[in-house]
Amino acid sequence: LGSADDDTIIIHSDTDFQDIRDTVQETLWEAGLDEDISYEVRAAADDTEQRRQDIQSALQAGRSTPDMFMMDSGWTIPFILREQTLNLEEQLSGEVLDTIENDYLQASVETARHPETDELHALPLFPDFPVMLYRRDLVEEAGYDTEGWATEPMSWQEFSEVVADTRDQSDVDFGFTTQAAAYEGLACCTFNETMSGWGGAYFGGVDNLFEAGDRPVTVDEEPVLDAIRMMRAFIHGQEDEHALEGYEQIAPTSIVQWIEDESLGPFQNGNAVAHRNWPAFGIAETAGEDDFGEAIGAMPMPYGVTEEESEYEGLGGSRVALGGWHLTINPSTDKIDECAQILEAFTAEEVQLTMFEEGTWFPPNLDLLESEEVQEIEPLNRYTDTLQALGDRAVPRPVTDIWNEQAAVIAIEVHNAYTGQKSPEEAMEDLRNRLERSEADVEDVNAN
Amino acid sequence: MPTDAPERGRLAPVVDWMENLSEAAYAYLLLTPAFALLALIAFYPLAATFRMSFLEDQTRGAEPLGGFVGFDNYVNILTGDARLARQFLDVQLTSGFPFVELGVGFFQQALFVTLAFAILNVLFTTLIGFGQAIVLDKDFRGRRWVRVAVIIPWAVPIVIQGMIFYLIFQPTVGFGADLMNWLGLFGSDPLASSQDSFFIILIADVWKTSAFMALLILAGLQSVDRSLYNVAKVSGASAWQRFKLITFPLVLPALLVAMLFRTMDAMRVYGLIESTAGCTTVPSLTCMVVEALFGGTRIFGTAAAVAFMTAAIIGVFISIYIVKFRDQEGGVY
Amino acid sequence: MARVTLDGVTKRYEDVTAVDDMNMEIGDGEFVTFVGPSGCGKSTTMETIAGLTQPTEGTVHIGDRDVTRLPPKDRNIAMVFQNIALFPHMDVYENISFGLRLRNYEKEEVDRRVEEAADIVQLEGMMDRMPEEMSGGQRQRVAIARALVREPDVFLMDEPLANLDAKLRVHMRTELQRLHRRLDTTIIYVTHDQAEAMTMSDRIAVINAGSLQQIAPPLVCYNEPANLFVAGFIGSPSMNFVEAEVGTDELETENFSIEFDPATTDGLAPGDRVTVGVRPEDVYLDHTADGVEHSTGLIDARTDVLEPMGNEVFVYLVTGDDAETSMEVEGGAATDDQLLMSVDPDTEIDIDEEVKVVLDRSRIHLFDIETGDALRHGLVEVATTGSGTPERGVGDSD
Amino acid sequence: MARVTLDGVTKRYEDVTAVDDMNMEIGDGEFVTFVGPSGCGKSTTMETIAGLTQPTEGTVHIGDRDVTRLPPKDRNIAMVFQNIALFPHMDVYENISFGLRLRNYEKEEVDRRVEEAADIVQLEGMMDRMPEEMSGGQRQRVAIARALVREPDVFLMDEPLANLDAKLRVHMRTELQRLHRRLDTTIIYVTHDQAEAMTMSDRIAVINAGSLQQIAPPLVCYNEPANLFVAGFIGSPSMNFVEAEVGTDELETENFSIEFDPATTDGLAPGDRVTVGVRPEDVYLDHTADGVEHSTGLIDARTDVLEPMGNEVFVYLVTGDDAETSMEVEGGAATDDQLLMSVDPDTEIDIDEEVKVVLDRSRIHLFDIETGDALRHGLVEVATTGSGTPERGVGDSD
Amino acid sequence: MATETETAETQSDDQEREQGPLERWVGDSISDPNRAYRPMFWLVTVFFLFTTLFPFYWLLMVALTPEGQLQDVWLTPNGFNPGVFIEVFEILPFHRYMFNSFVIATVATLVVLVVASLAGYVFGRLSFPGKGPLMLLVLLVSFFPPAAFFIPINDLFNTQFAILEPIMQDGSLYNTPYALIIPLSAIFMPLAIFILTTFYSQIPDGLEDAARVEGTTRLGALFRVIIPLSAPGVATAGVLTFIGVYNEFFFSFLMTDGQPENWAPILDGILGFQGQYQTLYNAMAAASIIGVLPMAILVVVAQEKIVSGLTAGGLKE
Ligand SMILES: Nc1ncnc2c1ncn2[C@@H]1O[C@H](COP(=O)(O)OP(=O)(O)OP(=O)(O)O)[C@@H](O)[C@H]1O
Ligand SMILES: Nc1ncnc2c1ncn2[C@@H]1O[C@H](COP(=O)(O)OP(=O)(O)OP(=O)(O)O)[C@@H](O)[C@H]1O
Ligand SMILES: [Mg+2]
Ligand SMILES: [Mg+2]
Repeated sequence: LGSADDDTIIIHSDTDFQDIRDTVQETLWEAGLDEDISYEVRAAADDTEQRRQDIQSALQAGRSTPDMFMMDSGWTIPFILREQTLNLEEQLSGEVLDTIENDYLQASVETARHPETDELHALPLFPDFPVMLYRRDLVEEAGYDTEGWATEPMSWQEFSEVVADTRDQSDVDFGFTTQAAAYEGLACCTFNETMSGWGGAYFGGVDNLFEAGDRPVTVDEEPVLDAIRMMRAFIHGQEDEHALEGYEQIAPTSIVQWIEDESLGPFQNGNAVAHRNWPAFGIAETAGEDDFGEAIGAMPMPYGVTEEESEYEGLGGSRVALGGWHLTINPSTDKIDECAQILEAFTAEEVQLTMFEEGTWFPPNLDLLESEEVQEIEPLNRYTDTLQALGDRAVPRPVTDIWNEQAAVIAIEVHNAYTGQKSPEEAMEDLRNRLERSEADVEDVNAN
Repeated sequence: MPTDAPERGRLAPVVDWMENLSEAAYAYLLLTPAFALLALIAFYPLAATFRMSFLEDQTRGAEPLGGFVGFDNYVNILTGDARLARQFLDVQLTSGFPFVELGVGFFQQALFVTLAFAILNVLFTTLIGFGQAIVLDKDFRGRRWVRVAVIIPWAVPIVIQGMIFYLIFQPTVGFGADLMNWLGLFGSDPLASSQDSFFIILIADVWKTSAFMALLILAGLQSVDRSLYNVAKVSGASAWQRFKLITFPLVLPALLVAMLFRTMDAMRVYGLIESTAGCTTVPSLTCMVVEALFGGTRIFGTAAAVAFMTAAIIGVFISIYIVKFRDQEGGVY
Repeated sequence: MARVTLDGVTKRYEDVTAVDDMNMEIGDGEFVTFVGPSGCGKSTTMETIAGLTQPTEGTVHIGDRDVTRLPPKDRNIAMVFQNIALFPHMDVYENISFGLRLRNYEKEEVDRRVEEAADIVQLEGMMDRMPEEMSGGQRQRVAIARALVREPDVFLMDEPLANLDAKLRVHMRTELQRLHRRLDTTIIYVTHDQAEAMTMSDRIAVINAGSLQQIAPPLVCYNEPANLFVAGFIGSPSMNFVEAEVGTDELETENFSIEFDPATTDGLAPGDRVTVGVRPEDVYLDHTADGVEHSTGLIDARTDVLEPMGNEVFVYLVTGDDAETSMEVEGGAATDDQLLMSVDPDTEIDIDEEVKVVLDRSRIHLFDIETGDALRHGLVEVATTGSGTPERGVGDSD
Repeated sequence: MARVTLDGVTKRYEDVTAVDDMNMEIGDGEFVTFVGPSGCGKSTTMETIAGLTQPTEGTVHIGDRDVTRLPPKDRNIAMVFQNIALFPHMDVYENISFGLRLRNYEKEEVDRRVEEAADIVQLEGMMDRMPEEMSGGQRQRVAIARALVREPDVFLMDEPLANLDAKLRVHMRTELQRLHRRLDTTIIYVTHDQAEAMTMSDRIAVINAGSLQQIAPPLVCYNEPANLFVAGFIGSPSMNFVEAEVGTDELETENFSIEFDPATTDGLAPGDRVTVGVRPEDVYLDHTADGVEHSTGLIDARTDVLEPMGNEVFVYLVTGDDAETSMEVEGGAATDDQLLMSVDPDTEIDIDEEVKVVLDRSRIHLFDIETGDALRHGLVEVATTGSGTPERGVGDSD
Repeated sequence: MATETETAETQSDDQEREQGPLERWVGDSISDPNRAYRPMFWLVTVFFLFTTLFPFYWLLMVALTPEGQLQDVWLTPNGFNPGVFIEVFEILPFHRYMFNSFVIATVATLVVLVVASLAGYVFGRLSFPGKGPLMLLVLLVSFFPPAAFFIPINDLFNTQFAILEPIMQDGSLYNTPYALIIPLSAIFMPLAIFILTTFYSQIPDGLEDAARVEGTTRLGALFRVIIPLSAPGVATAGVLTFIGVYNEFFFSFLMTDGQPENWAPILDGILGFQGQYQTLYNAMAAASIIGVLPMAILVVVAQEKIVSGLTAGGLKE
């Protein structure tokens, strides 16, 4: 009853990948892949959670197909830790490994390595990071010069003033829309990047991201609290006693029940000034010919404190959450060699470019964004400079084997703080306790 | 399907053999297919899961489960030390009645949320379902279409049911949030509030599952021997008395089955929550099981323990019905 | 006031007319029995009175109220259903007390009445049995008791005693009559038991194919049946019918003739054909016919079949010389050369014996051969015939 | 071979013993009727034979097979249920043909048989009615037809005619007898109708409170009842019972005495108390007693109630001078100073008249006052009494 | 509640099947004051219709709203795009998903009805030692969230069994319709058993007795008399099982890889319109409306079987 004939490699992925499969296959062959090796995409649900569960049950059951999995960079490490991926260092050629080591966006590669051995277990397929979109037309009408905004981050304070002012001057209802529902996205991304922009971290800086157990929990430090207070100012305004002073009320309260799709709505309908979202989605939906076109501007995420002001290395300044997807090989597959060859072919530059052209998947080698091919792609070409600027600012979430557990708690407590059910201090205090307990649990286990 | 014609050749010995079994042996024989299926799909997995609940969680490594830890997993769940986003039972006690901190905190207790949900749900679905069934039991033109209309919510998949209510209460999309806010019943972001979401989920579930009750009660109503109504009418029973003294007691067995399964289903509510407010906003017992199992962090031991705790709670709650069944004259238990 | 009046009541089902233009007035406190062949519409008529069935046409009055559209509960009736229809979920006590509990009677009153009713139907000590744990007759008695406990304006009883043994039935009959006397309730009753119909009723309503044939006191129906149907239906075994031609001073049947002066009867002239009816008990062996004042001449016959019944013997006779032994004996429905006679069990008589019989002329009925309407009851005028004086059953005589 | 043998069959429900150590052998092709008061265990016995109820103790044989544990379908029986039990979801045709269709009979054969049966029960043209669209009697006839189409070894019929009118009942009786003769099937029958029991059965089984009282040909049961219960149960109205003390040459009752020589009877001695039984038809007014050979002396009585039945009149007499008019008239169950007499309808008699009556001594029964067992039938030996010669009903006589 | 019931009940007074409802109404309302309740009855009916249908109507509005314009949908769609009902078949082979679900649900329903009928007969009509505990055991299955079965079943169904080798691709049930039919039958079994037990137990013994005397076996009586007479109950159990299986989510996800050609059920199809960041709500809405249609048809068909008062007229007791 299986659909694939026996020599075809089956990749567990999504419909987007399925749609571009033929072109990509061609390109792979052009890039030197053995003509006998073909692959097929099995599109699972597009929802990342469901895909993870799907993969989890396949690997748990030791199924031999699919042969390869496309995994979110946010949850690849747990699979690596559970020995459900193949160590690629033994499969890929040194040359390819070098390319990955040198050319690929390092933040991304970090999430594809075994945190203890540093061995590569997944091939980054594409990275992703959000941008701040804004209505350039409205902002300019309101009298602001947007020159340089595309690459030069501004502070949140300035941002809030600009947005509030623009909103008041134009007839839109909302200033800034983002995602703040109590879901993984809050923990991994929107709050993570805001907090990072304030120089805060969950576990004391970027060095402790991938190994749970013996690391400090720093969620109740001032930068983190400030990030929350700022958001409370955005949401509730200055009447809120926990609002950070000097920040305008710019976000609708509804953001606390919004995820990507809902939050885009008002902006897409011309009812918001600024909007934070993933570019492949946000830009595609708003900056097309039929939509707002050139009126949409993009800028890096604003910052709370500058990099210098930040206590931790690599934090502060404009920060964006790192997303993106990797490819891994199913350890139970009978076609390890073929899989490895496919992976190698995916590292070819033309393949990366094709993927961007066809599926707006950023090349893991961000330098390729400057290439001519990219410059021809509407409407993304208008925003490549912003996107490129983001690469260095990407902060990965602290993915460990217990990250999902921690993410849920983080989302709840941050959400509690956003909605005002708890004061920022209270929420972060509670969060710290929960996280410490969770860290201690792994430490116990590892000690055994 | 078994044949009954004595003349039929080949099956005859089997049929004879079956006919001559004692009542008990015959009963066990006929139960075999059902129990075989249940053993494979239910009893065996449950036994395996039960075993899992006594093993340690292993978040990394190839082996999903560690060594035997006795009741540790259960104890952790009860003391609120489990690795779960929301806790099973995390009550703040107060000195005043009802001795439990209600309000926000209340809606974040999986146990209480689930129980409150189940009780309210069964209450409303029973009342509404009964009303619907009575309407559908009448003969009137267009009854068939009304019947379809009443049953259709039951045919809507849970994800879609969730989507409908999720979108209705999405401030920029639907009208629900604004309407309820304007009425002063909900806050401005109901799907972000545990309390408001609880009621949204309740409404959504009552909307869908009343049809289940209606369908079963209707079947019960239609099995009532109509001549009994004639007797009752002549005896002078008013419509209400006929309902109370004839219809209700005769429908009661079907009603009890409907309520029993509705209770169990309501106590296992998950999909609807996941597709509307999310498990972090409105935690239910099953939410916890699912999150433990699929949350990404591998805590299978805990997950198994939560599942069994959930079953135990449902079991305790359900025992009310079992007592009721026993009371039931000619009842099934 | 619980007069029950049916006015042109008709009940049609898709393809059947169950009740056909029924007109009837049943007096307050009267005991009327419906009799008629199976499927003739007795139950349907009752249901119309009870309000369980809406007549297709016509109206029903109870007392002075038009109740045609009134729901059953407002008619103040009690009914024993032919199909018994006990509430399966209630025990005997609950079944019997159902109507009382509906009316919120005091517990003691309910208990008292239930006990009394249970006593009447001899079900003491069975109060907590469930219907399924009872025998057919016991169930029927519960159904009767359920009606008895009430004190309605009208009792409707549809074959209430069908499943009871003879003794219990006699007992129940007496009890019902007593009840009737005590409460002075109107009772409408259906039975297939002629004895029951005869002894209990003030009047009998004979129904056939949905329409009323005769409604009259039992003995009138017996002695002066309105038509051939009634004559044949009432009385068991049934009346003998023979076709005859009216002569100048006799009735000429195929095998014998009967002295008769057609002038005494309106509309009859010599040469007309009529149906002659005579009951088995009005046929006598010549030597036992001493008491018969107006007997016919001797009729030659041969005994064909004897049916001993304990307290009497039915003798199937064949008249006419050429008659073979009848192939068929359909109880009472004798063909033209058959004659059924009832004699004392002591009578010495044998099969295939040649006998001579006489008929009691004062008890011979004549019917129109086409319409079946009665033309004449008794070929001679006799002062002592029971006719015309509606004697009542046992209920009245003590 | 379809002998039916019950061996110590007992059926106990939680608190009731429905059938109590029943022993009975019913011959192949015999027609046996069960009679007995409501709730005595008739239906339960039938269900045991059918295999619908497992006896608590004892065994059932059909032919030579022990069928006690055999399922009903393998017993080759057909049954008419007291509660009719039509399949509500099947029309008349389907109901009747159910058993045949189960056995995969040819369509034509099924049609033929169904038609024949429908003809017998007079339900032609109702083949596609549903049960709920029929009258009570029609339903019962469908139930009969459903049994008739089969050709089983044993027919079990539990009050099959209870809801039919007199005429139809007579017709059905004849048909059943014809069928019985034709198929020579064993038939076990329950009825409350004495006439039915008397005329149809080869033997009657009288059951009381779950145990068999007598099984004998109808006239034997009538004339020589085995005990007080049978005597009182068989015959309608019931036998008169009077307590008496045995004197040296008479029986001394409270109000009159009867000539009797105790020496002629074993175990009776002067001074013993006995129950004297006499049937109403063996009580005569002195002036009509000409034919009675062995009459008693005159007994003074007063008429209390008259119950005219059409073909006879029941006269309730009160004997003894001080007797007041009885308050209660319980049909046949006379108290010691009551006596029920049946007379010709022509007899001139009035209420509250002083009369003299005699009893037929050859028809007087004596019963043990404690056990109720019959001691003697007829106080004089008469050659012509019907006893001992099992005359058969109409079924045999043509 | 009380008033609703009373109103509705009153309607049945003098209900006559052979008269047209309108004719009846006209006739009755003139002479019977009870007819005043009729408007109340319609009021209640309309209320139920509104409450049950409104969300569904709203779903239709969502479906008709073009993609990306999902704003302020109240009584009318935001835009009008009926083409979505065709698009859902173009984006995905949605018909195949429907077909899969339909086949799986039909087979599972049959299996459940037959197996549960046997069990229902036993529990409802026979008495034997251990009946109570066994019923409780059946019920026990429903105490557990489906997730509790997940890990062992996942292992079981991915295990390769040599005996299955000839039939199944790789000897495991994964990605076959059996992988759905078997567990779903078991999961919906307890409900069906309880429903059928209740209804079978209510059929009077007299009818079963009559059938057995006529020559059926005990099972024959079940299939020929008890089941037809329990038509309302059986139809209900069937409808509930069918709908349940048709829309089942958990095991469907577990036992197939979501590919239509691998027997993925309709829910996989509906969720196929969900993207990582974005959901094609209009397509999902349209798909589910289309997906619900077979169920509506089923209900119409099944209710023909639910004939009122079937037991009437059979018994005299
Ligand atoms: N299921 C039962 N549980 C308890 N007692 C029962 C049950 N079935 C019958 N009985 C009792 O057993 C006795 C015999 O019942 P059965 O039905 O055989 O009587 P019957 O002779 O047929 O009476 P009838 O003439 O009234 O039909 C009755 O007293 C009845 O109450
Ligand atoms: N629902 C119905 N549909 C069609 N015909 C019916 C319906 N109910 C009764 N009938 C028919 O109406 C006629 C009268 O029925 P009814 O029940 O009044 O007869 P009955 O006199 O009580 O007979 P029985 O003595 O057999 O009980 C019968 O021929 C019957 O078949
Ligand atoms: Mg009738
Ligand atoms: Mg009986």
